[in-house]
Amino acid sequence: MSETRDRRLLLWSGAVLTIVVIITGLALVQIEPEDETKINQTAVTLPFSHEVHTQKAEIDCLFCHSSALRAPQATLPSLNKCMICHSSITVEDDNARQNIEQLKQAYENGWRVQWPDVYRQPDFVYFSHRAHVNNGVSCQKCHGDVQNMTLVEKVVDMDMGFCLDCHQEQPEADIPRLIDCATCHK
Amino acid sequence: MSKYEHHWTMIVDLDKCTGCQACVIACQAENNIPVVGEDEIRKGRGMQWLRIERYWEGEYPNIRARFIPLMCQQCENAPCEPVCPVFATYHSEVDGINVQVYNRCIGTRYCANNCPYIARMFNWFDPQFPEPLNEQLNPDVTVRQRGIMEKCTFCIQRIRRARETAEAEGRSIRDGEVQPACGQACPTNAIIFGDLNDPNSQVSRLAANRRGFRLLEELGTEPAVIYLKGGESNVI
Amino acid sequence: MLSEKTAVTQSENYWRKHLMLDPRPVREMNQMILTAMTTVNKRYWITVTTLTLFVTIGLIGAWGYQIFNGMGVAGIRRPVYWGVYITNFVFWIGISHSGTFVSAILRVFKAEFRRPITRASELMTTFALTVAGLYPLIHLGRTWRFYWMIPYPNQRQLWPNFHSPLMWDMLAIFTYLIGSTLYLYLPLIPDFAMARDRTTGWRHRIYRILALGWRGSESEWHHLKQAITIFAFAIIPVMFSVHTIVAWDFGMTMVPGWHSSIFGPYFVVGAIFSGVSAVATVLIILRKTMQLDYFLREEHFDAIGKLVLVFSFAWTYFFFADYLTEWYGGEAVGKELLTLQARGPIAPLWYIMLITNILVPWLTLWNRKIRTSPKALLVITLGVNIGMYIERYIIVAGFLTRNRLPFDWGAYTPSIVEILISIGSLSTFLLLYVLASRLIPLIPVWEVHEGQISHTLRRVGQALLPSVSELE
Amino acid sequence: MSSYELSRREFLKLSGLGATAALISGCTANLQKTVWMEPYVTPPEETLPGEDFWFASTCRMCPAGCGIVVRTSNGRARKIEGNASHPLNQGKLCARGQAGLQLLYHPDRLTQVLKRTGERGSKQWGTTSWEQIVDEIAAELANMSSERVAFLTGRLPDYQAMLVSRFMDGLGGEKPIVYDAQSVLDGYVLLQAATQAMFDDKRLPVFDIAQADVVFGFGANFLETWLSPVAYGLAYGAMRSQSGIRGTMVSFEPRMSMTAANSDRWIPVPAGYEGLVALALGKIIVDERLGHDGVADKYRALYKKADVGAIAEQSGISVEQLRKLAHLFATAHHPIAVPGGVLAGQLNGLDAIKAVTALNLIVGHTGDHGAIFLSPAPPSRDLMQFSPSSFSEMINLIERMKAGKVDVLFVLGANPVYEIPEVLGFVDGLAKVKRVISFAVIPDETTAVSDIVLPAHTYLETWGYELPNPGKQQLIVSAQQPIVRPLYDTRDPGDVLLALADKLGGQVARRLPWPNLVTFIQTRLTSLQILSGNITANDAETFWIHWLQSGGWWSQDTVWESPNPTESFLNTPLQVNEPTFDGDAEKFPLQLLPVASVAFGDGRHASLPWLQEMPDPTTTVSWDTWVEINPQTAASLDIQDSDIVKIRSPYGEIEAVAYLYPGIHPNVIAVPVGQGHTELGRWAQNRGANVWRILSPQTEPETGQLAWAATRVKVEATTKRRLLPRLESNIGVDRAREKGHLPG
Repeated sequence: MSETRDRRLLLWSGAVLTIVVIITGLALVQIEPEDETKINQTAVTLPFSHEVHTQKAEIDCLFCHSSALRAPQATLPSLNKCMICHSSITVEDDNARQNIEQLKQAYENGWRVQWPDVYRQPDFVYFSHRAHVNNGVSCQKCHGDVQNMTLVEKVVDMDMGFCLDCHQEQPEADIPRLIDCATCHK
Repeated sequence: MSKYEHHWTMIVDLDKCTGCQACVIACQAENNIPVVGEDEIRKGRGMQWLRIERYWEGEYPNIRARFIPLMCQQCENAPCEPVCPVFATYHSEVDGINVQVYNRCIGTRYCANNCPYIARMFNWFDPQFPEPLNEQLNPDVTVRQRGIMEKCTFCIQRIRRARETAEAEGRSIRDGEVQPACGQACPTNAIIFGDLNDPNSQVSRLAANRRGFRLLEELGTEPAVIYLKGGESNVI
Repeated sequence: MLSEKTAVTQSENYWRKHLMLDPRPVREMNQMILTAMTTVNKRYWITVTTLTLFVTIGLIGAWGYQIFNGMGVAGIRRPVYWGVYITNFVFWIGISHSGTFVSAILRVFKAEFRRPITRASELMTTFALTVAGLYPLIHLGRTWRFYWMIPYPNQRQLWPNFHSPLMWDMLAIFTYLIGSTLYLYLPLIPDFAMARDRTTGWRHRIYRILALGWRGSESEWHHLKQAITIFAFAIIPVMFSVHTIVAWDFGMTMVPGWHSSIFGPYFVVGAIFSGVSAVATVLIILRKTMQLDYFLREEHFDAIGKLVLVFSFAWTYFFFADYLTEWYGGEAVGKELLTLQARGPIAPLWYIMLITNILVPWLTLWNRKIRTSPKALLVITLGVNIGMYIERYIIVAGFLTRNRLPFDWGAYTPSIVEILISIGSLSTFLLLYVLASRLIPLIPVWEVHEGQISHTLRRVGQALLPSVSELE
Repeated sequence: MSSYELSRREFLKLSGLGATAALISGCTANLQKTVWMEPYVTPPEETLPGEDFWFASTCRMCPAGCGIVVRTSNGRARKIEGNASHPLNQGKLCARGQAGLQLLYHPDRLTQVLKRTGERGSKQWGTTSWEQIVDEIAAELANMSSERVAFLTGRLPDYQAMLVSRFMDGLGGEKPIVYDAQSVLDGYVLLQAATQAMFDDKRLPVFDIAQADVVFGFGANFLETWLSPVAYGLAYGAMRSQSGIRGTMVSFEPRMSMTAANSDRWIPVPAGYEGLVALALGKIIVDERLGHDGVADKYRALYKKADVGAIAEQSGISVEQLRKLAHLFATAHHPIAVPGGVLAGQLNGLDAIKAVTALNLIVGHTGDHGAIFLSPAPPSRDLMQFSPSSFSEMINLIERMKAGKVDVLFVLGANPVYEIPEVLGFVDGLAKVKRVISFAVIPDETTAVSDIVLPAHTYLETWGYELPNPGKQQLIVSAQQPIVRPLYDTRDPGDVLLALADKLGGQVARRLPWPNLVTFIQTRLTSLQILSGNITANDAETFWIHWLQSGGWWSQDTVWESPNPTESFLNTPLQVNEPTFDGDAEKFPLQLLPVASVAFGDGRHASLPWLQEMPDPTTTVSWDTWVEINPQTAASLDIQDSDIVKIRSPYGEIEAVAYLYPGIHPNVIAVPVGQGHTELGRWAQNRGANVWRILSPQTEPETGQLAWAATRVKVEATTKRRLLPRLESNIGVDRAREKGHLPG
């Protein structure tokens, strides 16, 4: 058997093996049908400044996100609620005035304003605003300094570690319940 | 008193169970259990967490059928728990029940093999809910992906809700406030649910019944489901 | 006085039979090995292609299909949650016991016939373990989450469950894989060096790296021998633990038929039984295909045949003990298992197992003629492995069809996907071996040479007797 | 349509419909992420997104009329549960009731008005608007002589039944024909006829099983489908209550139904002999003067013709056993005998029901518990209860159709193409009808051969009321309200009739003067305001709101109306003929017993996947049609489990899979009703066999009711096999029986 032929054969088999490994690897990478939620990056039709509303207008978080006290979801306010103030308030800034005009238009025509999701928990997580807000967890603890943001940005990675860090600092008697999987996983 | 905050217990009165399957559908509706289709059923891959087993006794014409509803027995000494390599199933120190964390499950199916009650169901395929059937899905319960083990949870989402409500109202959970879907539907009231830690609860009273027994008691699994023996009246 | 003629006949007899007494120059032996390694004919190439094809179909095609669609494409179902995959897993772990047993134990006990066959069996260990290690992944419902079984710090603050026999399993298999690979590698170093010195081109480059600069100095030999001895002793308990733990995957449960305290030793003995048989099978094939008649002789088949027979006895003993306990215990479900085997749907398999594992070895292997006939031994040892596969299949897939709730009894037949993956994994093993046979010296020349040096024929009165001197 | 103005406002007010859009991604794990959290433009005051809201309504999955509450969140119905304050079902609900959600969200629902464009039956449809179609139908009706219009319905909810009846009345046509397969299987018409004959009252009797200590069931599968299964299920649970006296139950029927399976003893009576056995038991009680002192003598005349010895021989139950049973029954404190179901399917059904009902009289316990009483009567003409018509009217309709005397046929709530014996030729008759107009939720066999298909609301999308019949010892007017905004362009048939009446004018408009369904229902309720019930309200609006909130109105007082037998009944000896069957006994050796299915009832719910996959309680089979054969019979025919067999009657043949059923009389085979649909959506189509097809069209002589269990058949093995999708392991269950090892 000649040396070259020998070499060719071995190279061949090596190549086949390499391909096998690569394809297997790719297959394994491909199969990631996981549930990581992608944040919907739809353009904001109406820019909303938390800074202006909380600092300048001194509106409390719970005024708009009212069901945070009573329900699992904090909810976004309805246009109705926006119009409580905006039906009468005037602003100097041209930009802002335009936006408010748009808001009024939407309200009058019954259009939907789609706000982008900044935070979202996956399907298998149960999170209750009610339980947290009533037990003295401030909004900022999880959402960051929203009052200083013009547009809300994601400042915390709301993953399991983030939840657990806080849950494990609670009074000892509460910890078993707070770190029980079933408390948050559905 | 047990070491748990609540010791959720289910009583199944076999004398009242008629085998009507109302509980089965109630469970399926509450817990987003998929329908798997004829061929899969034929293979024995039904997903219903709760099934009613029917045994025959005697020979024609002196024949009797016996029904026994079977779901996860929420064993105190659960054989499924230690074998899971990733803690996807564990014993809740709060509720005293056996919890399955779906998203932690990697699908070794070891737990299912080790369950003497064959109470665990496996998602052989991704579940199908053709539109708009998915509108009905219970938002409190996740939809399980293929490769995940699942089982009766004693409707833990209802327990969770009740606890949250009770906490918000500054009281403890009342007897009868939590009812799993099966017990709620059962037309004959054969399924009773409650907290064994509460000595005045209905389950505490029934648990002391002389007809009471636990399934495969000899295995020492100490189930939280207590069956009451069916009637033995000798007519004719 | 011993006549010269008888002496010559006697010694010829010895040479023919015993490799150790039929020394050849090292150079010649080296050349034999190198020739065997570098001879690549058309048939070899066809084999490699076919095996690669099977591997691709089984492990990429079928397994990929299963991952994308769900475990449902396999035949497993409630209540038979484990099927062919776990059977294969146990089987390959069993095969992996061949190497360590033949090599380490025989080395520790200084069984001289081991010398030419250690390498081939150690290779089997490593490759069989590699294949076995695939199965826990293949059988996972969510394969893409397998890394949750690995203990690593994570933000979820979760660890794997060390109470689970599956975790023990994983640790044991990793330990064994690492240990056996090192144990395979150590005695290879002098052979790599030998190959390095006698090859050119890419082979030379590879062997240069693998030989770790071995020069054969006194101190190198000294360290190597010491390391080999340490590993030989260390790997034995690991080997026992691995299959014991695999047995505990079953024994620790409360599944009827699995829940048995005898499962640990039973599985170890079964594993060695099938492993040693597999070694015989492979050696016969190697001898035939690689012209290793000089190194692999009747004496080796004779010895392995005896081992197979002894382990058939041992396995039968455990099998009987397990069976008797179930029968005598009289638990309702246990009796159902016995009925299942004797008269149920798996009865044909059960009887085949009894024939191949007990009847055939017992009836044939006592006979030296049969033992030393490669053809007969090939058939017998293949039979044993088929029987051992059936044994695992009955335990895994058979026993799960019966449980304490008769309403929920089940049936199981492997699906095409399971079969393809099984063929794929068998092909992986064979492919690895076939490729290795042209890359790695399959006979440890230095060990053989060492043996030959220490063996001499000594004249004692009328007879010529072989004698061994300890070199160290 | 003006009727929608109010509804729409109410929807927003009540259901808290968010402007929620569904975005379905391909991956199922993301199914629930489709719930977008979007703000309302105008939020309903009392809703919190993500929180549950519960709406009370009435179940329409079978005619029983149980109260339900439906959980909704984000504007979607999530789960149906029993209404705990509803007296009929007290918070309980059966499997079918809970599966109602799948009717609402069925992917194959009719979504718009369909008008045939191709040949009839070719399923080529065009679409049109409601306004147009109403105009078109009205125009057609206006130019037509009224007797050429026929209206065929199932057992409708009472509000719809009243609208339909007034519509036909106004049109001057024949009364609507009510054919309801479920009621046929229950023996509704026969029960009514029997009460009429015995007590001179048309109301249905109620059997107070709850407080009975001995229950004799004669064919009535009251735990499965019979009349009001949840109410009877509750009663059964109470009867079995072991804190008090544990009631004993004995069932007499040829096939062990689930109800019989729960009895302490099942007595296999040859098909059609149930009434005779009851007669013999009565005879023994009267002769031996068992029961309350002196009561038996009063009924002596009834049993003049009964011959215990002969009956014992015919039924295969020894005289001694009959005596034991009679003693058990008569010496109990509160014995009760329940007729219905399979015995009503025989040609002697009416007499059999009488004989069984008479057992309740002769033991002298007609007191206020553990006895038979009559459903409370509706309080006024505004709230009428509607009963099914006799089958002879159906036959009459088919004759008229065949003779070309019907030009327009409305079909509502029935599926006659599927559920009547094929030999009657309904389809042939239909071919002669010029215009077939069907209302339906899911396309079925009848809509397939219709000209106009009007998509109807499901009961979860519309208003209504219902007077459960049989009821309870309280009068109940159950409320029905929309739970969700209609998913598609569908309408309530009632609203369509109101619109038609509006268009037609004249007498029809006078009979149906209401602008919409809600107004109509509100006018019905006025009579209740003054009665003492669960609602106290001074004005109609408050009453209405409370009525919706609590899921109905029910009287405060309990009414126990013990029936009194008429003289003429008491003086005529009871006589039950031996049963006769259609078909030559030589050629067709077995008797066919169609069985109402716990899952599908009469077959209407075969479209729902939950119910398809629900194991049958006694056989644990799902998704298929099986035939229950006694193992002995099967052995003689060389049939094994899972063999496909041909069931041949004089009128046709079907194929089903053999299930060796140890609880059935060797001369009888049973086939569940409900499969074998050619339409009805993806889950029902082309699956199993339809046993209605091969039934004999014989009718009970007095009432003209279909004798659906009086067909002889022949069972032939084929060479084919099909493994039944069953939950049980028959190997295991048989072993367990052999060895006597039962878990628990």
